[in-house]
Amino acid sequence: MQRIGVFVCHCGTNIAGTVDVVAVAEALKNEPGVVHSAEYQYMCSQAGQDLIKAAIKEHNLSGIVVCSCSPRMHEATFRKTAAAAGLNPYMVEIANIREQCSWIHKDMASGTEKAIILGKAAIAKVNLNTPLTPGESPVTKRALVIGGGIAGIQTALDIADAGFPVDIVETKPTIGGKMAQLDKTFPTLDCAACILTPKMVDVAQNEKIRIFSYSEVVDVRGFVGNFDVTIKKRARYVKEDICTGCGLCTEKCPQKKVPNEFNLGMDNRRAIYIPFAQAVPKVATIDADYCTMLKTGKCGVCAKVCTAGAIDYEAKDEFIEEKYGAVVVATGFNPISMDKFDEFAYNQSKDVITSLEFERLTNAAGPTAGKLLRPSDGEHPHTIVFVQCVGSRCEACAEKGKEYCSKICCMYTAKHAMLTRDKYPDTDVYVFYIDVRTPGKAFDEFYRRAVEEYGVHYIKGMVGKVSPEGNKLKVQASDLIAGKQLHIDADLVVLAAAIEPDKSARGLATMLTASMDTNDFFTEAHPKLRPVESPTAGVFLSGTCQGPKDIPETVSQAGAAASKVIGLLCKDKLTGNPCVAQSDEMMCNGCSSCERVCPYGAITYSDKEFRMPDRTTKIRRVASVNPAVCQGCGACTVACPSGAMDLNGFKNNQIMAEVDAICKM
Amino acid sequence: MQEVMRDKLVAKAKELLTGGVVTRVLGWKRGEFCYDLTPGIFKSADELDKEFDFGDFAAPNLSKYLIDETRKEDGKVAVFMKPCDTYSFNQLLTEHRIDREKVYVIGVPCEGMIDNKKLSAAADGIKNVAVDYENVVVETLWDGNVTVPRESVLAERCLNCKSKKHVALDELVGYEDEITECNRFDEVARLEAMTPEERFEFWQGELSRCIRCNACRDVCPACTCEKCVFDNPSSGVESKAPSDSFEEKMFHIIRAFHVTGRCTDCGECSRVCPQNIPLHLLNRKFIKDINELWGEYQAGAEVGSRAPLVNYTFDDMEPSEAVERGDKNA
Amino acid sequence: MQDVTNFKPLIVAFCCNWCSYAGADLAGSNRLAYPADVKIIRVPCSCRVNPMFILRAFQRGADGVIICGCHPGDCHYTSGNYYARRRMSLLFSMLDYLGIERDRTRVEWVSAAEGAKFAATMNDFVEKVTALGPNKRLEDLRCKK
Amino acid sequence: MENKNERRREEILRISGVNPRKCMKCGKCSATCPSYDEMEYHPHEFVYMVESGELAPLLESKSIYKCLTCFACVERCPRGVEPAKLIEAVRLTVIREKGANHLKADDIPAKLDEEIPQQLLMSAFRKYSK
Repeated sequence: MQRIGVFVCHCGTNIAGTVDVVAVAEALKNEPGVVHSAEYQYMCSQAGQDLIKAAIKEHNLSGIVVCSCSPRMHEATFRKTAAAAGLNPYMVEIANIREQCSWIHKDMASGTEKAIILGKAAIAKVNLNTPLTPGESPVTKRALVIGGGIAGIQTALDIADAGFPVDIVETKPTIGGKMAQLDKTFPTLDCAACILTPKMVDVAQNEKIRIFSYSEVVDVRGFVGNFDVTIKKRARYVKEDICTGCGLCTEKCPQKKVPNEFNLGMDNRRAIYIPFAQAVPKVATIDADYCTMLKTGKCGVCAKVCTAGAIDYEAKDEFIEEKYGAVVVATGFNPISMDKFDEFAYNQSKDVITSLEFERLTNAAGPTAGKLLRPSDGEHPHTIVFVQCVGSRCEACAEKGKEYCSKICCMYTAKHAMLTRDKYPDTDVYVFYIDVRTPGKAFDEFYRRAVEEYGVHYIKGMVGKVSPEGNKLKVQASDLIAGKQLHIDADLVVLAAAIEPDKSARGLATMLTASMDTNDFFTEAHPKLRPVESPTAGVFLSGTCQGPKDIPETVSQAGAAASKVIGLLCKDKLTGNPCVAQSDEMMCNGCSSCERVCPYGAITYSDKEFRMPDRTTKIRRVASVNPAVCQGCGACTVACPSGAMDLNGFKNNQIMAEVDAICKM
Repeated sequence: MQEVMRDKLVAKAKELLTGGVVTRVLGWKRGEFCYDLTPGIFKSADELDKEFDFGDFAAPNLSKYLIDETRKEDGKVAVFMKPCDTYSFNQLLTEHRIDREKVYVIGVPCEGMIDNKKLSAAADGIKNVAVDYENVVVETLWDGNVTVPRESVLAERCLNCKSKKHVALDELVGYEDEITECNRFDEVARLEAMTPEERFEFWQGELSRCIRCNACRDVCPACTCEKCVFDNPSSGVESKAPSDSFEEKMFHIIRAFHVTGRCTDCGECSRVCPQNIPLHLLNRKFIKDINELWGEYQAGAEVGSRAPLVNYTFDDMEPSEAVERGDKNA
Repeated sequence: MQDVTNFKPLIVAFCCNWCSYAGADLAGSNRLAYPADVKIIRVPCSCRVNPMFILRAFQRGADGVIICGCHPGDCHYTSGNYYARRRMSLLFSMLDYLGIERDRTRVEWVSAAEGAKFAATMNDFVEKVTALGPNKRLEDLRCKK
Repeated sequence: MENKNERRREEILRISGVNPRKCMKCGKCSATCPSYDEMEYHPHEFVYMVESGELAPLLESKSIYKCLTCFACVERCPRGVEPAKLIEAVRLTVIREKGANHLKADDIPAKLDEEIPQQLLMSAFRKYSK
């Protein structure tokens, strides 16, 4: 049996004005477990707190009920008071007799009656309280950033700047991501490489940052502050520490017919290659799918020409295990496949291209050295049609497109149209749009400039059909304002393909137990108030893996994610909230219902041996909750059919006891 | 017909036992009467010959017994399953209650099972029963042979059979069949169309007969908790007997709610109820609501599917709308 | 026979800590009155409300039970109220199916800023339950004094 | 044909001094126009048709004479496009293509009359000599 002390606060006249506090203290005196009952002017004052402390010692109290204002106001205060008197702070319950009683009722009799019932409910609950101790866990002071695009780069730089070591894992042979493939950036039109490559160099030179390029995360275990991660470093057949990046091998390699993914297959590279001139790390990589030596054992040209002796045909995949305190996901995006959009003839004509391909066509380091030439015949195009929202806002057909707006297309299309008109004023440029969305600093002005200064024809309406005829592309479109169908003979059609999260994100989310929405974007812990944190503690989100974003937004989110990581890594120990779920293994069915509703991935299952009353052992699958990850929502407790899952601080029997106390009138 | 099938099954069971594929067979054995087949474990050809039975009374769903059987160390168990039993089996796999590796599922086709309560009502003092496609001929103690149309004594769940297709299988004895069209929600819809007073009266009439024997819970292949909340003193709802008019409602609401989204509508609860309470109408109400509110969902149709109550969409209906939704139809 | 005109219903309100309990506090701070018949139980999230708690309240004599949580999309735990919404849809529909008066149960989304909505909701709910009279169909007579 | 249309378009733009590219198709001009119901083509369409060179139907349309020159569209346009001026320029183009209404400085003395206010002549000169 508990020894409970009841403390009724007058709160000046705030409570005492409509509640007979003396009568409340008197009525609660005889409740089960209550050994002491008192009232006082201001319980939260120093004198009031001293009174509670003295009573705890004098009456050897095991729990206290404070009838006062809302627990949202002073629960923390009274918990500290209890702790100072040697009582476990979680043995304190508050009966809210101010906000939910005295302030809303005018009649003394009913106010007093209700206050007594609320007090009884709190007493009934304290009777079932158990002392709780928050768990502590150490923090590994190292961060992992998954993805080496601009989001990952910025996050890593910011974390390293605060003095913490950071590892970047990038699947490609170089960091840089999509931004490295872009030509100019809106709305200022500075060249992407000019602003990105210095940052890449910063990453390479930063002593706190390690880059695992050509690598992927294959396993994640543990929880916030204590992640155990396995990274697979794929064999690149070139010793990274020896290769000087001179590029001789990439010139001599006889295998010349490898589609160059950096230029989206619009030209070829060798089997041994460096993706682009400013690659970081600037190290060659052998493409095992194409290398004659690796496939047939006959060639070895690169090894012969390499003066540094960096080529190693015997290299194997390496697995690196490392501990991290925080994980930042920065896996980025890809344009969706255009295969299903037959109406735009993407697969029929080389001259129907995506916007990312257009970036490469206008980039000085691209397949045409920056000259805008048709991929089919290398001629200069005179009429270019841009089509916006290809696959974006496409709710009807999930296989084809995406229901959401890809956000960046309006702006980059304006940029492409403007740059084309700027370099080639003899070109007619049409942009077909559903809406032009330009919410950003200096964005609308940018778009208006394309229309007003550069004379780009913006036409409200969509392109319905593109059919190649001879060396022209017949474009059939609607002009909704003029209310007619247009027929344009175009030389080049550019599709603003919707963007989707990188395919690697889904598997990663499973490993991290981080939740995703139906479009495979990572879910944030709170859409407004915690936009860079995943609901899974210790996992943070940076860039387009969370939703479509342009570069400025990505960089600010990357910085925000970094600051959250720094905040976490600054701590030596993490103190948990003890009001977390707990599974009774003896009752657990192992059905996984709780695991499925847990938004934090705090629940795991394992097979355990149980000694049965008949002296046999039985192996059962049972749930266990990681208290460092659980946030205490209680969704699992209701999903659990057997009642094996319960929530500390809000246990089933505690809430039932409150219900009973309220209903026992 | 019955004998032919029984012999086939026995032959199959023997083959698996002697071939060492399985160490035991879970099937049906003769009860005290010809119409009360019960689950049984057979470990030898001899036991099979003596006790194994199959036919129009092989109603028990054997899937639940696999929880204990697959936790035993001694090899694989073969089990006979009618199409609707396989749904329960899949649901238990989804919930990780059964080790699939330790089970050899033999599908048996089903043309519907006879409800022995209906049969007893039609013919008193049953001594023996012969069944063909059309009729059931009952040899009685006192009234000689009584012939009734087979359909008139089929179990309700079989008259509204949802599927004749086995959704889990290692081997099939007999023929393959399809998912059937049925009107199993008609009775629920009839109740929904009543006034609240009429509904209350209906359910009070039904549920007040409950004697809390717990047979519905014990037979239910979804009610497989290690410890049932009704047996657990700390759950707050522990109770062994209905002490007043509300307790039985509370019991039945909680029982049905606990299996929501996991209930395959196998109908075992109503089959075993000694008081003839149509318990399946509670479960079917939940299934009907789930189908209408969040899209068709058949528990056990596939292993690993996500039950509706551990799932959500952003634009689910509000509870108030969900409750009032029926009014427009009524 | 209870005098209907003097009937004071007993209402149990489950409020989530982050939105609705704070909304109730705001109603108090703004002195927005609602009947003393409403007694609030604090839970971390609407998804903590087990159907058993609701049935228990009815069993022990509550005349109405209301569950308040954050608006869909605003849950402190991101998804809790979505689960609560599904569970309560089924439970309330079942109670309706058994012939229990609909107005005895309700789910309402009340944010921390909606003190006025909290008070208005409680006033309306108390009015509706008062009109229904005492809860007879779900009461456990053992526990009445 | 193509050239004639382009010349016409340039002439309209020159007379009106309007840059139709500035239009962002919000429709406020049409929303505010008191003659809307009388028109086949509406103010925003005038602007769009001039911008895209769709002049023939516009020049033939009666709509251009329904414009009251109340300048509500000019007043309300968020981009300063001034549709009324454009419409006036279209009207002038139509009239001039019929060879009428072009006022040269030399024509004025013949028209001088004591009854006619000089201001009227000045306005006419400004308008018809553009």
